[in-house]
Amino acid sequence: MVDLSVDLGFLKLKNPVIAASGTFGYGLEFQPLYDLNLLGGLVVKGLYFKPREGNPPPRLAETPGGLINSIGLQGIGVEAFGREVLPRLAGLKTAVIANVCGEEEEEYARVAEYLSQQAGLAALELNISCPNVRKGGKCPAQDPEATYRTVKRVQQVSSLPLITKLSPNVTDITAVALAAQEAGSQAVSLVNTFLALAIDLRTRKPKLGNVLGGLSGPAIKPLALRMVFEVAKKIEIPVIGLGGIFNAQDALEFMVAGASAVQVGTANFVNPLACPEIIKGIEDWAKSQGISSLSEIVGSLKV
Amino acid sequence: MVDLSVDLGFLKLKNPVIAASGTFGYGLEFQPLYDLNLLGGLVVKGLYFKPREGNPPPRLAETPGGLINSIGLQGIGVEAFGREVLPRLAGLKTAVIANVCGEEEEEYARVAEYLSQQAGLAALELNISCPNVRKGGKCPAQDPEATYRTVKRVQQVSSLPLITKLSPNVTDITAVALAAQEAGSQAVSLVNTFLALAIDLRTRKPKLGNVLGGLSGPAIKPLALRMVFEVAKKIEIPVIGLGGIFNAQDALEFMVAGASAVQVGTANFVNPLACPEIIKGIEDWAKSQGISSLSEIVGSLKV
Amino acid sequence: MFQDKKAGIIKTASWGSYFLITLFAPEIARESRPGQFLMIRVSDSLNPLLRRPLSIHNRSGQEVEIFFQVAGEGTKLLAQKNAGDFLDILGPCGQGFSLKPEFKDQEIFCVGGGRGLAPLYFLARELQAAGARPVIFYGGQTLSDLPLKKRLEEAGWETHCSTDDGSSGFRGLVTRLVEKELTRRKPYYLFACGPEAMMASLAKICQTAVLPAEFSLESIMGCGLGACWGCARKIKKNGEIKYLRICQDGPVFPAEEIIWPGD
Amino acid sequence: MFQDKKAGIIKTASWGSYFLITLFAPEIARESRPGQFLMIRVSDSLNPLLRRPLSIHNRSGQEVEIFFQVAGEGTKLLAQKNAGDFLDILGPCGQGFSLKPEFKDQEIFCVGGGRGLAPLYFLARELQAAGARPVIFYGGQTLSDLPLKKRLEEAGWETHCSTDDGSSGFRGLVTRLVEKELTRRKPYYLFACGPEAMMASLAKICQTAVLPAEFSLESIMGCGLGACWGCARKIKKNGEIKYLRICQDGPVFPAEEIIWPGD
Ligand SMILES: Cc1cc2nc3c(=O)[nH]c(=O)nc-3n(C[C@H](O)[C@H](O)[C@H](O)COP(=O)(O)OP(=O)(O)OC[C@H]3O[C@@H](n4cnc5c(N)ncnc54)[C@H](O)[C@@H]3O)c2cc1C
Ligand SMILES: Cc1cc2nc3c(=O)[nH]c(=O)nc-3n(C[C@H](O)[C@H](O)[C@H](O)COP(=O)(O)OP(=O)(O)OC[C@H]3O[C@@H](n4cnc5c(N)ncnc54)[C@H](O)[C@@H]3O)c2cc1C
Ligand SMILES: Cc1cc2nc3c(=O)[nH]c(=O)nc-3n(C[C@H](O)[C@H](O)[C@H](O)COP(=O)(O)O)c2cc1C
Ligand SMILES: Cc1cc2nc3c(=O)[nH]c(=O)nc-3n(C[C@H](O)[C@H](O)[C@H](O)COP(=O)(O)O)c2cc1C
Ligand code: FES
Ligand code: FES
Repeated sequence: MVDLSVDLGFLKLKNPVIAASGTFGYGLEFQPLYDLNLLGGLVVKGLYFKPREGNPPPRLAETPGGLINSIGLQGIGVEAFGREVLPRLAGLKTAVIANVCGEEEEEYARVAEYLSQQAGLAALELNISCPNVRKGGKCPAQDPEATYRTVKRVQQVSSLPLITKLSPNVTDITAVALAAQEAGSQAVSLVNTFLALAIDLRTRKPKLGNVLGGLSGPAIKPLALRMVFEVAKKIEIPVIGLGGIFNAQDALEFMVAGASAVQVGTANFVNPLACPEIIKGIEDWAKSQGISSLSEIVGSLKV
Repeated sequence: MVDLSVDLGFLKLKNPVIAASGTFGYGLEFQPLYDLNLLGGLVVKGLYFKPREGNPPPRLAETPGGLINSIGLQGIGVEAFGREVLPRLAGLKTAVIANVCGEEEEEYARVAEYLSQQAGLAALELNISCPNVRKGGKCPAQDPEATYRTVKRVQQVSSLPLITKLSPNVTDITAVALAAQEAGSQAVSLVNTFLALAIDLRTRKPKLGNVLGGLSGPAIKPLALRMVFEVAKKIEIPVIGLGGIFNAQDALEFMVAGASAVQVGTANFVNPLACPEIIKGIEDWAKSQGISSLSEIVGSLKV
Repeated sequence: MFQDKKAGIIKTASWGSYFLITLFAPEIARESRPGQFLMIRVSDSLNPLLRRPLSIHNRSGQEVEIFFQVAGEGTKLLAQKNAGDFLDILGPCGQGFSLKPEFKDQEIFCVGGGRGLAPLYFLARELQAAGARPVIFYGGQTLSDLPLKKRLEEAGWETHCSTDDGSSGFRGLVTRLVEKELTRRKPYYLFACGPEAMMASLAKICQTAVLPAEFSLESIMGCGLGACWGCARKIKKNGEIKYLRICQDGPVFPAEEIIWPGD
Repeated sequence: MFQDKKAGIIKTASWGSYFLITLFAPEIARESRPGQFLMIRVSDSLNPLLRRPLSIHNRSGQEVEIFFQVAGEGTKLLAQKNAGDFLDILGPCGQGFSLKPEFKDQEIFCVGGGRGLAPLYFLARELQAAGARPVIFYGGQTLSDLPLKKRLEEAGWETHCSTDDGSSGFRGLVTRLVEKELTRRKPYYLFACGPEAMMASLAKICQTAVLPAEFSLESIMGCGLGACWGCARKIKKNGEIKYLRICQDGPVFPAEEIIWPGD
């Protein structure tokens, strides 16, 4: 028997596969297709304190091996989430993680504080890296100091373990990861999407209503993998890796690069059964390799 | 008749399509396949002062829609280039541009100075952005100040127009572009490759001998396009756009985003006739749109 | 909701740029309602990456049909499939048209422009089964845009065709044809699917005629499951305008809830 | 050097995982020399992105042949091509084997392991045409790895086969077979292509036997034209070890110039 469970210290997952924020709705949309309890965990769509309208359509554009989105974090707000959605997630036997957003530090704190008082959440993922809603052109994860401040502030008001989600749109992602660690984050997840542009040559207009959006999918995998490798070497807290993971092999590569767990995003659209299939694939691979615990392979890249 | 010529101020090109550095050898390798005089220009492989051995193989790895390379700027050195290669390029009726490299500021200056004294070059492209040879983990183009210093230093010793080639591995590429402009660069070209990692799960080793490499090709196009758009809005000097251009439509999108000319890299491998075909495609498109001069479309994105 | 990774293609038919594919998909067939759609993987490769939404054109027994026009790379790949091939399909997605008990014995207009006819065949069959009288309006630019004309007539439904160039049926827009018909009779309800401009103008016509109507809208889709909010579009619900998901809250909306571009 | 975007496939043949494709490519055929190779686009899509290098297996008139084993995604796609399809090919690339005038009337050993036989068929034909006597050594793991055995014998060349399991010919490695044969006769030259381990061990054998030899090497390739330096590998030229381009400076190198992994 292969033990697929992974221990992040603050959180034990039954397996390393987590559905990524924004690609898995509020957690229940995939329930008609499979038993969500198969998952290592799931991260719900980003939550602001207030409801948000989101960005004007079109909100999606395809690129070679990639998808650009500019949803703009449309959402019901944290109170409606706590009232209407969370009770329905509470019965799940998988780690439910909320994705915490904010226009500025105080909003992050309010969302985190509110969620800390609710039952049913395993952790918070601090989304300081959404490229679609940057105020003044930058999100906190593009600056180690802003990252430090935001994480610190959220720590003060939250009793839940904190995963800080990093942006790839930086010169040195390890500096930001270190700042998150120093501020007390229990883990980091990386990467969020890459800021991107697609143009419709016929109309000479951007393909997205919001002009720019965030690139995800297989196209970004080699970049995300590099960043996970760099960060995992530098920090002590666990790394959750994501970016273009479409199958078990991709997921295992992230673990070999240093990720203790992985998230699966865009793949959920292409293959709604991606998560359970990746879990099964990891198990089969581990068996075939005679690996009894997945922790053996984390960071095992031979360089 | 469509006028395909583009005027960069310091340099007039017969058309906007330039073969990108490192993908076109020392300029002559494609001569058996087509007349190089069809090109708007060509940039030769990166040149250091001394010959360089380059990185250990494997040096290439494919990813979805992309290619990671870690050639490590193997090369014959600038003196051998000036002696043996340049005379053979001198007869070409296309803009021949040299790609100037250096381990530190002084080497850039020596290479540029040497090349300034040779006949046959239309401009220098300052490669301060190669991810494969970063000393201490950073290349000058990852820091506005280092960029400013390097460009300034090269300006002092070079009489040729200078195009500064920018790195996409930064938080804010416009800051670096502004630094290049301030230091007197006549143009910027962007982007160089994105730092990336590919792993062979079977052996748990990196696919490249040098561990990390630079990602190019269609996978990065939406990221490069975004950066070209951001930079072109911010600076006065012309922008040369590149990153994943595979056909005329791609090239035109870069121009609509703000590029005055484009470079074609990885596409040369997939389709050795890529450059002449793109030139033809641009001409056909311009005709079909009733566009008489390409400058009409530069930066014409409707946002 | 089912993901059938190996729905076998039983047969295919084509007319110029229009294609009809019959699939063996018992579970999806069983659950389908008119106006619902499938999310179809058109290629094993990563290009195009996303599934393509296509309406359920017909259901019979364990089979479902899709009817589509080649619009770009994805539909082109789909058009190359043959009997014996398999498709990875997800569905039935979305809410579909409302089939109300009071439709019984009433005349229901079903207006389709080009590929927009796709969901209306299934709809007309179910209307008929429920004792309503579907009246079909089928418009296109020219004769070759009306490949289903014969099929509709064979089904025994009153069918009015229009072409912009007059090569078949009424010469002019299908909206004009509907408008003309409305001066002579008053149906109970109207359903439509087609180009935005057609539906927008139809919405005005219905408003003037005080005719309740529902339209099936399109949008680029990520998941088709209501999870990504990529398909959102402005809709007026209970007097409030907000972005709703075409895939999950639609694709069919009552005429008065839709905000048309340019409104 | 030509890029032929529409080289028509005249016929194909296959034996398990081995495939032979005959292409109509007059210009390339005319210019080809043994040991040179083609860069072949295996798919119109972006995956795999790069062309695949395959040796010119044979040339006859306006036709060239390639012979390959499925190794991964690219060769798998290539294996699916049929007569009547077109391939985008670039070539002839590289320098090929050296054909020296003094080979006339001499015995020349041609040693191929598995798919490594690919360039040797063309080579043997040219050797024969030049009045030399090719002696073929063809090794594989098992009988099914020797699909060209019959073809070689039909060509009338002395052919020695080996399989690891003894299912055909000599039981054991083809290098052992060559070694054995070298105790009985002394050829004038040796050419080889196959797995690295085979060639490395052959290199030692030739050194001991003071037999001049050339080997065809492999490497992942970007351009195939000498432009990218992606295929480089350490080679000793004039006593100096440096990275040379397999595509342009090779793929064939004299035995003594090659630095074997582990050396
Ligand atoms: C609920 C729903 C049901 C549909 N049912 C049918 C049907 O039964 N028959 C049929 O022929 N078509 C139908 N469509 C439209 C069909 O989905 C698109 O034509 C198809 O996705 C285009 O894909 P492509 O790769 O061929 O073209 P692309 O190259 O992706 O695009 C071609 C053009 O279509 C636009 N487009 C892309 N995706 C969509 C989309 N999801 N919806 C609308 N426009 C899009 C693009 O912006 C572009 O202008 C439906 C769409 C929706 C949303
Ligand atoms: C000059 C030259 C001539 C060749 N001639 C022949 C031939 O005539 N017949 C034949 O069957 N094969 C030949 N090969 C090998 C052939 O090119 C590879 O098997 C093929 O490129 C693998 O591509 P793939 O997509 O199927 O596999 P991939 O999935 O790309 O790779 C499968 C395995 O092959 C390795 N590989 C990938 N590309 C190459 C490459 N260019 N060279 C060597 N290994 C590679 C990978 O690292 C991996 O281990 C030749 C190679 C070279 C360099
Ligand atoms: C449609 C869409 C919506 C997303 N919304 C969020 C979000 O609300 N919060 C967040 O932290 N990340 C969001 N992301 C980013 C993903 O969680 C993930 O970081 C990114 O897509 C890279 O992973 P992938 O390549 O597996 O998709 C979104 C991504 C997509 C495609
Ligand atoms: C094999 C290879 C070698 C390269 N060598 C150089 C180089 O010497 N100097 C340089 O400035 N850029 C070099 N580049 C980067 C390209 O010039 C270009 O910036 C990058 O590949 C993005 O463009 P593309 O997607 O069109 O290839 C190289 C790229 C590749 C793929
Ligand atoms: S397509 Fe994902 S929510 Fe509608
Ligand atoms: S493959 Fe490009 S130099 Fe050899």
